[in-house]
Amino acid sequence: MLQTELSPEQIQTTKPYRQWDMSDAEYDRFTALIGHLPTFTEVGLASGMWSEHCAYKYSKPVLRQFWTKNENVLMGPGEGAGVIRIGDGLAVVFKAESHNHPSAVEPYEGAATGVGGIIRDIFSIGAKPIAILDSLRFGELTDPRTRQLLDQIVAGIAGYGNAIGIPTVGGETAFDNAYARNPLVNAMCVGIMREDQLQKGRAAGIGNAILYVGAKTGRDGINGASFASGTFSDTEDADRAAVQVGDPFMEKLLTDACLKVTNEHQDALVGMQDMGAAGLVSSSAEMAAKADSGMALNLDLVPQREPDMTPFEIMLSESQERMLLCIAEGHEQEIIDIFAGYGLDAVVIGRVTPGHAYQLTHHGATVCDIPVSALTTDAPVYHQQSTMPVRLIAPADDFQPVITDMNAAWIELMNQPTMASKASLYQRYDAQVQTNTVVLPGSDAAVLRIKGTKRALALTTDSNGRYIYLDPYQGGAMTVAEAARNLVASGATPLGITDCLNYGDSTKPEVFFELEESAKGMTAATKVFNTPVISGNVSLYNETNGTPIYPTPMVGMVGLIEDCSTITTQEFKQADDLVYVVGQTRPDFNGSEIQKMITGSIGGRLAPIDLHVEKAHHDLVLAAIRTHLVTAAHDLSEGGLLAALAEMGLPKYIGAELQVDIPTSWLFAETPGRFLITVRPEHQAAFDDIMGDSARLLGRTVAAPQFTIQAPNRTFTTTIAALEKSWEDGIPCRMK
Amino acid sequence: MRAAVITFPGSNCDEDLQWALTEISGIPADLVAATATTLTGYDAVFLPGGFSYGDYLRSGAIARFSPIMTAVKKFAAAGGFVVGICNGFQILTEAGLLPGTLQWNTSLHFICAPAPLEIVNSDTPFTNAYPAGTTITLPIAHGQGNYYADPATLVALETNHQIIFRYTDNPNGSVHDIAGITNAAGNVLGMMPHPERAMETLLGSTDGRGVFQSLIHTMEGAGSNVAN
Amino acid sequence: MFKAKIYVNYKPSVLDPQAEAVKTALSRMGHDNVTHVLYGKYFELTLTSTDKASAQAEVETICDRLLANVNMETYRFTLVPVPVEVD
Amino acid sequence: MFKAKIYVNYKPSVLDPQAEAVKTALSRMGHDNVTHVLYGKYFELTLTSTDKASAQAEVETICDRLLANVNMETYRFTLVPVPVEVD
Ligand SMILES: Nc1ncnc2c1ncn2[C@@H]1O[C@H](COP(=O)(O)OP(=O)(O)O)[C@@H](O)[C@H]1O
Ligand SMILES: [Mg+2]
Repeated sequence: MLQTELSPEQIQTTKPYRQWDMSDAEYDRFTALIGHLPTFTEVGLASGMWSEHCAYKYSKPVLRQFWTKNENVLMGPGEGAGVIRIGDGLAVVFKAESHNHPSAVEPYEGAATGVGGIIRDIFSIGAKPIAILDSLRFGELTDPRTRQLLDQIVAGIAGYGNAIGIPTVGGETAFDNAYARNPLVNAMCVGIMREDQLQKGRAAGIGNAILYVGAKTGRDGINGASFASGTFSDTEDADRAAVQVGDPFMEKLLTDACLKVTNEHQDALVGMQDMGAAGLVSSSAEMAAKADSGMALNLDLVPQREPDMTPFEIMLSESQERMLLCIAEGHEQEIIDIFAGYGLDAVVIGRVTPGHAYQLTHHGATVCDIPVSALTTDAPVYHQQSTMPVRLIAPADDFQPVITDMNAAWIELMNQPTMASKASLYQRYDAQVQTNTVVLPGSDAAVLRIKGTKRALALTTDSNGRYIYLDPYQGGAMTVAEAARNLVASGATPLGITDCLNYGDSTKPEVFFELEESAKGMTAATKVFNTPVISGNVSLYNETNGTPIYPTPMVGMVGLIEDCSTITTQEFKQADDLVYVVGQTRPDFNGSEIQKMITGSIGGRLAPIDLHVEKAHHDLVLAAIRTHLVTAAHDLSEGGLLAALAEMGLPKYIGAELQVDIPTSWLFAETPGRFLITVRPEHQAAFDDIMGDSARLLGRTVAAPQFTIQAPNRTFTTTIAALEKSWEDGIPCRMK
Repeated sequence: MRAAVITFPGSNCDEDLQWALTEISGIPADLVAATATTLTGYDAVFLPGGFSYGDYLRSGAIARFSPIMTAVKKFAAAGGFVVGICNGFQILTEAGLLPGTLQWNTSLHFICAPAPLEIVNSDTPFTNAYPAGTTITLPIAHGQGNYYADPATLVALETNHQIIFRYTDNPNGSVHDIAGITNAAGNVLGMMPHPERAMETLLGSTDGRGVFQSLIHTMEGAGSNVAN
Repeated sequence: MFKAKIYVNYKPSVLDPQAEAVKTALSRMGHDNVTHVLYGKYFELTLTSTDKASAQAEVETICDRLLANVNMETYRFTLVPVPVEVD
Repeated sequence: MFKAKIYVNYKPSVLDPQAEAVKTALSRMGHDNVTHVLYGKYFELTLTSTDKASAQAEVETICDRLLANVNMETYRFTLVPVPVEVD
């Protein structure tokens, strides 16, 4: 298909860039930066590179305030992924990424390629990927479209992760109408490497080669960030922005080959980056920018799957399973041979050049000749207006549940899709390949041992859009606190976080307020828990019919367990253990699962969270775990104390007899900062010594498979069998 | 005793198997590329789990044409011990070294879960370390583990005691609850569950060790089995 | 009664890793003269409908909603009358 | 040059879980009048062979060895000559 491109003058008058989400002011800015009227290719590249996805033009002012560095951080945000030292000469590498929009349109491939993309970020740093986690949000399962999205998104994650041989070890799945047509699909990947193998995405050294590796380029997802189909072509529009299809087999080979290059050919490798959003242009321009280099590429050399691709299409295609390497001059063949050994294409498509120009040739003509900085560092940054949403100015009254039948309410609560067992979903993921997974999905955090050491890593993802909807600042802080609590319950010291900031259209001042305030809350919490933000991702414009999703920052946190013998799991181990609760329980029901269950919606204020008290509790719990006093630990979150109690008793059918001095309805309260912990009776004194009055004895575990709870207002008994059935049926019965 | 673990493009349990053999069972094991053409020097050959050649077309369908498979067939014909686990089992059936086929699980979903198994025949080179009648639990992790064979083949499998492992709670629709079989000669084993994932207390189970210990017993009893 | 013979395959612009894999395998097996591979799905549905137009419409719905993913795949089908057996 | 149109599907005696799933989904969607579902694979191979008999033999080999698993699947194919373009 031949296409006559508009001339620079025609572009100036007909303004096709508007349809690629570039404003007139941005066009003028770009023209001034490059010093001439941009060609069709040039303005196309700018529209991709200046999109929110690549330039973070709306979110940068927010991201800048994140706390990103402590003594263990080897690399913070800005590269493919962040890196934290974990001792023994090793480092952990992690990052999360959202693939919400592609998954809404094409759930299987959208989710699969989301997983593929985040894996490339990890091995581009030189790390071996060891785990995947997935954080998912859906509308209600009463909607057939939601059921299909859930089934296909899980299938896509499984299809990619299982085939490539990286275990999917954890995540979260929650349901709320706010996500009805806009599911959230966030994937996190974790890798391990030796500290000295750290690799950066830079193209330095005049004359060094730019090597294109992996799958051929097709017209897939062209300019996924800003392309609106049907805008600049008269024919074959429907095929233009073809769906990206993942090929995990190709990615497995690519991973192995790239790791071989980083491990064994350090002297030849100058830099490496994956081709993600805005494909070849973003990877190449960013690699040049980071090294302050110029770059010249010959697009005729780019491996192409389809005939007659234009420079615009070649540069902005988002075909999957591709990497860009900078190779020291003279070493090209050595590296090409490695890829050939894995059956992969590797082609020198250009060189690092003197100066700072970004030059592209196609069929003998120069189609782009502009400063690298015009695509990268000089992209605009906008300071958005921020307005407090009306709902926060005058919140609804506090919610207090009136519960007549505790037994029935508890059983019904366990059946709510957000609370119910996710086994029917995560059993579709291979959670054990690589034989490191000590704690499988179904617990607070996944735990993976590190072969050849005594150490283990604990991993979790957490988010709670309801809380942030009610109070962005507190909710942001609570999200980080919950992640830390999940790790602590497993026996791990939190190390750092990655995030996906999922929000609505941030050009709306109310949405920007949510983004800004929740980031502030997260920042406050990261400082208290000593968990710097080392990587992350932003996804804006998540709306259903103009209504934004709940503001939903997802926190992926990684923690370190120095000694595998202190790994702690949540299930009751035996009868006659003492059951303690750590932390105060208050009547906190706003934004809770019980409020949602009873009223069908959420509202009210959040009580302030005391981060320092919570941190103190974390330290005490870890101290007790490390002295081997704790037989089980579980954090309290959605559904409160009773939900946690059920989850602890179910796996081994061990019940409990507890006495509480609060009204029974408070057992559903979601006051943050709490744990349930069990201790052998002979360790009672030692445990009390450590915990002081931060822990309260509630009772003990019993062999009978039922829970009996005595409160000032009533006593009730619920069988594990009833809870289990309700909990296990929650999702499968609604999927039929 | 020395073992070869074949790495097909797309295999992903090869290193796990090597770890289980070398680090835990004390059997030195090398990774051997699918492009290799000889298995000289090895006493046992393992085909690992994973998605060889992406499992495109049918699982194992493309892998069976790898150069190494000619050597594997020769090795098996000479009486050498060959073990295919998960994708390895699928490859062995496609290659005709084992009867039957593995088709989609009836749920059409990949299943990763612990599977209780009855050891049906503990008088084999792969199971003699397990007391007769034992039930063990090994992880399964597959989308296509639903064993199918025509009625005549099933009769032969039953009468020759070639069914080695049976699910006690059939997860995938396999005929006769079959989880693992040998060939008629008894030196080639295919099984869907992953013994290499059940080798360490830290990871929750050591039920898989018996497969490797059985081989060691057998080899010690017989001396090196294959003259190459 | 009608039998619908339905062909579903990827749009030409969409990457088909399976077709690629089959092609590579064929050339490794020595079948170098196979220059192109298309890999699709083939369904036969038997419908009890007695009226061709309504069968046609129904098969179209079934393809659109279930058998094909219209984002990435195209389909075509033929309908042939099936003699109803008399007992 | 020839184009081979190849159909691979399960033998009638083998229960096909994928076909079953399609049938169940159809009846859940209200298409109760679909009484039978066959779920197969469809390939088109383009061969440069100039001689029909040899193309025939080659496609048969390809089907037997790679495209079909003869334990449980059967196949059939047709060969059509493709006009070679002249430049
Ligand atoms: N999409 C998913 N993928 C993998 N594991 C999941 C997924 N959803 C939930 N899980 C697992 O189910 C368990 C319960 O999840 P959740 O209730 O969110 O835990 P918590 O509240 O302790 O963070 C966790 O072990 C989690 O890893
Ligand atoms: Mg938890």
